[in-house]
Amino acid sequence: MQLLREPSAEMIEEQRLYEEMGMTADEYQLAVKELGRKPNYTELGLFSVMWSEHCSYKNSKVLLKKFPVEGPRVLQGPGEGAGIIDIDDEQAVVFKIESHNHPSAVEPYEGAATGVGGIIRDVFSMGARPVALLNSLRFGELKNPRVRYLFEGVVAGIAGYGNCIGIPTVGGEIQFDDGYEGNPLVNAMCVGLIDHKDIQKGQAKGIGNPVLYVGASTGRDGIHGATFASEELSEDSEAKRPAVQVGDPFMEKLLVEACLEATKHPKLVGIQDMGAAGLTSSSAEMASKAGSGIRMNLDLVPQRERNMTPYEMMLSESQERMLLVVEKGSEQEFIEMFEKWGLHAVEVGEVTDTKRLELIHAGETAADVPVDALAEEAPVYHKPSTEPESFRAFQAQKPFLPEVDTAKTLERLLEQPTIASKEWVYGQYDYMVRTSTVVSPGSDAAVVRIRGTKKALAMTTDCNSRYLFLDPYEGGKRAVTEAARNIVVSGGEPLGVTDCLNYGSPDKPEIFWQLERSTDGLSEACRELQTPVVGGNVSLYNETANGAVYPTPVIGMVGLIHDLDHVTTQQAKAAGDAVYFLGQ
Amino acid sequence: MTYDVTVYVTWKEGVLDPQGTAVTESLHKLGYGEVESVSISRMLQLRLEAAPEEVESKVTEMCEKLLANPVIEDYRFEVEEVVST
Amino acid sequence: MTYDVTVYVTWKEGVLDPQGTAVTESLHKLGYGEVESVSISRMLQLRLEAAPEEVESKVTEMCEKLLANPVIEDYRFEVEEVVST
Amino acid sequence: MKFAVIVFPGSNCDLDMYHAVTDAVGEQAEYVWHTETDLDRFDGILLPGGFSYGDYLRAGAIARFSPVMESVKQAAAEGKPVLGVCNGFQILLESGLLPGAMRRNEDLHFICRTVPLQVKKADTMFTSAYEAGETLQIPVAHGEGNYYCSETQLEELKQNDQIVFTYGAALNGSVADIAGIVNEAGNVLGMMPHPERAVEALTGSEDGRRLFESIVRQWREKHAVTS
Ligand SMILES: Nc1ncnc2c1ncn2[C@@H]1O[C@H](COP(=O)(O)OP(=O)(O)O)[C@@H](O)[C@H]1O
Repeated sequence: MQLLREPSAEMIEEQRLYEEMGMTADEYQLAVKELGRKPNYTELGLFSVMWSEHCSYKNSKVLLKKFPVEGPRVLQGPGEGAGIIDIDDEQAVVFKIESHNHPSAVEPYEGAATGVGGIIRDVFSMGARPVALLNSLRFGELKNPRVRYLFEGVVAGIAGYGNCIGIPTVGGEIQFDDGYEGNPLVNAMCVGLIDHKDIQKGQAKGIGNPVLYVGASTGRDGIHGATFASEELSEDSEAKRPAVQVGDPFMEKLLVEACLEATKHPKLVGIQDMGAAGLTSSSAEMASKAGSGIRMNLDLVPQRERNMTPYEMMLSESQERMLLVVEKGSEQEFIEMFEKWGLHAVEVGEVTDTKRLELIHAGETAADVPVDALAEEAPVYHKPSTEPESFRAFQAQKPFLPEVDTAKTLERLLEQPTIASKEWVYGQYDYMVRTSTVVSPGSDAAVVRIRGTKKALAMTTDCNSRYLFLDPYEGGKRAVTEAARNIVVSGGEPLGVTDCLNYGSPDKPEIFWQLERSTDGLSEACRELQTPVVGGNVSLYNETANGAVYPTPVIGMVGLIHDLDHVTTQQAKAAGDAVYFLGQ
Repeated sequence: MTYDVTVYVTWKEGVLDPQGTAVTESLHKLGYGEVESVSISRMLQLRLEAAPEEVESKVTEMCEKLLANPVIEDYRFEVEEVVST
Repeated sequence: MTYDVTVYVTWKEGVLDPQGTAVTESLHKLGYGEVESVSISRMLQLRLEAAPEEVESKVTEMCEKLLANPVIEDYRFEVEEVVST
Repeated sequence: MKFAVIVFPGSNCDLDMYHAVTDAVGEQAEYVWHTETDLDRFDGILLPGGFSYGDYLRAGAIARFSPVMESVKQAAAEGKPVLGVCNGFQILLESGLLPGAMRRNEDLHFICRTVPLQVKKADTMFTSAYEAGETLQIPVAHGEGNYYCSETQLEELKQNDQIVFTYGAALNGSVADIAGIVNEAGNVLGMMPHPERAVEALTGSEDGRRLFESIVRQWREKHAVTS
């Protein structure tokens, strides 16, 4: 797996080695221009991951711009680890959803588990205490044994991570449909609580401030995970095995507690988790946001394996790692604080004024790249879009009323795994830990009370992808309105949305059309309901040889219940109660 | 014929073994600083009936399908005939 | 001296191993009816420094204290010297 | 009455335990980090649930060596009430304060749900507010709650009347459906179900509250404290 000798900058150009890293010739040329010279192997690696769809949103940026992102309660919109919305009394809710589709297709348990781990880090790196987890899952039909294996593994992985770390998994949704065979969708959402004064940003400010590395050591796992997430699944996906990581929820539990203590420390300057593209994205983004640079000595990075190269260290996606910037002179205080939790914090570099990411390895400069080129100046594409033939055919269909035997049809419907009880799933999740779950899985939205107040949060994930397949615009609107209805009937005022856009390849004009139309629908509904989008995630290239998945923009919505007396559940309460029908 | 098969399932190189790390640290705290590393994996003992020529292929199949997770684990096995007494 | 020690922690006789039972059932469902039983044990690979005369006693101690639970588990181990090259 | 809520690396029901004792029962509690070695200031010791050390190796196996455990043993020897719930029970087993061991649940799945729990023994300092034979609704949330002990050990438990709770219906494979046991002296209780999650109607059940009230009542009687 390890390269004996890395190719030179010239070889990279001549043999078009950038293509192996998922870069086009134009992108390579752009990197040369940004750098003012040909990138070496490590530098090319930095560009390739930072410019992957997963990190740069290069194909989806034009669409995300349409979302309403502002509102009177929004404290933090898209751009940071997670969005933040005010919930009065100097408190706020922090939430985000993220996909881990491709790793879960290859290794369901660890893929799903590390997906949960990643979204939790996004929330506590803002300074918030994670209080609830949700998920949204799509699989093929259960009659296929491989699908059963994936389904059972994913559920066990979500349970394994969430239960161990002690954050209740309170809700979610599952759909089974042939359209997802071979490419399941595994989206995880985390909700956290924060006091306004504790809100953190991932910024590397203050020239000379030390950069601390905390958490698990870096191994060769998950190298190029971000690019992997930006490709279609093929036979070789199995061969890309090192792209799958094993999670360590115990380590993350320690990180949650230690980092939350760190975020209350006045000398913390910035904190960010090492998610996709690990050390590269965390360091480049923190520096870029602050208008600064970072110099790191890679020899100091804790390593799990021998002889790791700068390329491998920078691209590793080993889990449970965080990067912190603290005020100069306070590093020892932080190191001791982490020590108390059994974690080693290591000073690996410092903030500079060069606006460059400089990497030193074995006494030499291994990379020297402008941070903005990595974080901001990724190419942006507006891919061609075509209305598919199938859509016109659907539209042309005449409405008709089928003859049905109501009783039989109802029975048949209830037999469908998508509609049947999901107790087998949520019975494996500890949905009660922290003893604040007021409405458990099994109702419309989950409700989690906020201790010490009369308030509670309602939360749900929703998306009916069959509607979206038939009509992405209308279906997009419905995904949002369904979520809002679930919040409202649980007693909550909808506050805002996080979304996870799961689609096929944007390089196909019909798929790009789906993306365009459905994000238009989502935007309109969010605008109408005044539920701004404060964060989200895009997962494209969800395709196999059999084609793309249904367009599946999963909506995660959070609502505020002002008084616990307003909580309502979906269950019938007593015989003789009246039943009303509302709406059209 | 009856066989006793022992399957050893170990982590692939480079895969994180959090259990092993936790046990190493715990041994250090207990005063066993001389322990450099611990890796934790599993051993399966199967007893099965099979024709001599198919034992190996059957067990390989079972390993690939169920007993090991080829994405993150390696396996090897030893076969021993059970001599009825 | 450096040693590689492999510790096998197995279930005491009479203790039902839920994982072994589950795997046996799964193998049956996959069509491997010929499998009579499966038992699953933990295998720990330790690398440690020790004087030749104390390896055995050290490892025995670690097993008794931490690595095996004497209420339900038995253990045995193999020691191999690591020859430096 | 003042309780210590012991926090091991990986404990995650410490918060629930703390709030059960303070908010619901109105007594005092303090979190105690596993490296502390002095528990003299406490009247009762609570070992909460969670995944100490990730449950790596065996649930409770590593936590039992935490420095605080020596003091827990001492408190137990002094006759102070020691309650271990879920992972706390597993730690009590691993450290030998209670007999037996835990295996993975029979069907290998984690089980989270509220189950009927039968009070087998109401004359302990933990259960005096219950009636013998009463059925409670208490949540369980565990992957390794399948209690094991040998047949002779089981006979002993029965003879000494140490079985305090059993599951109302078979749940996880436990020998004799055992859900909770006390030591011979009667002051160390280990149980898999979570009474601390059942102290408020808002979150489902209040049936666990009387367990804490029993502890407090007996302490008050013993110390003749009036409040
Ligand atoms: N993946 C999941 N994780 C946790 N809870 C789930 C999951 N899937 C479904 N649930 C819960 O099961 C209940 C029913 O789900 P579902 O059948 O999707 O109903 P609905 O269409 O009303 O959302 C909901 O309370 C939901 O939170």
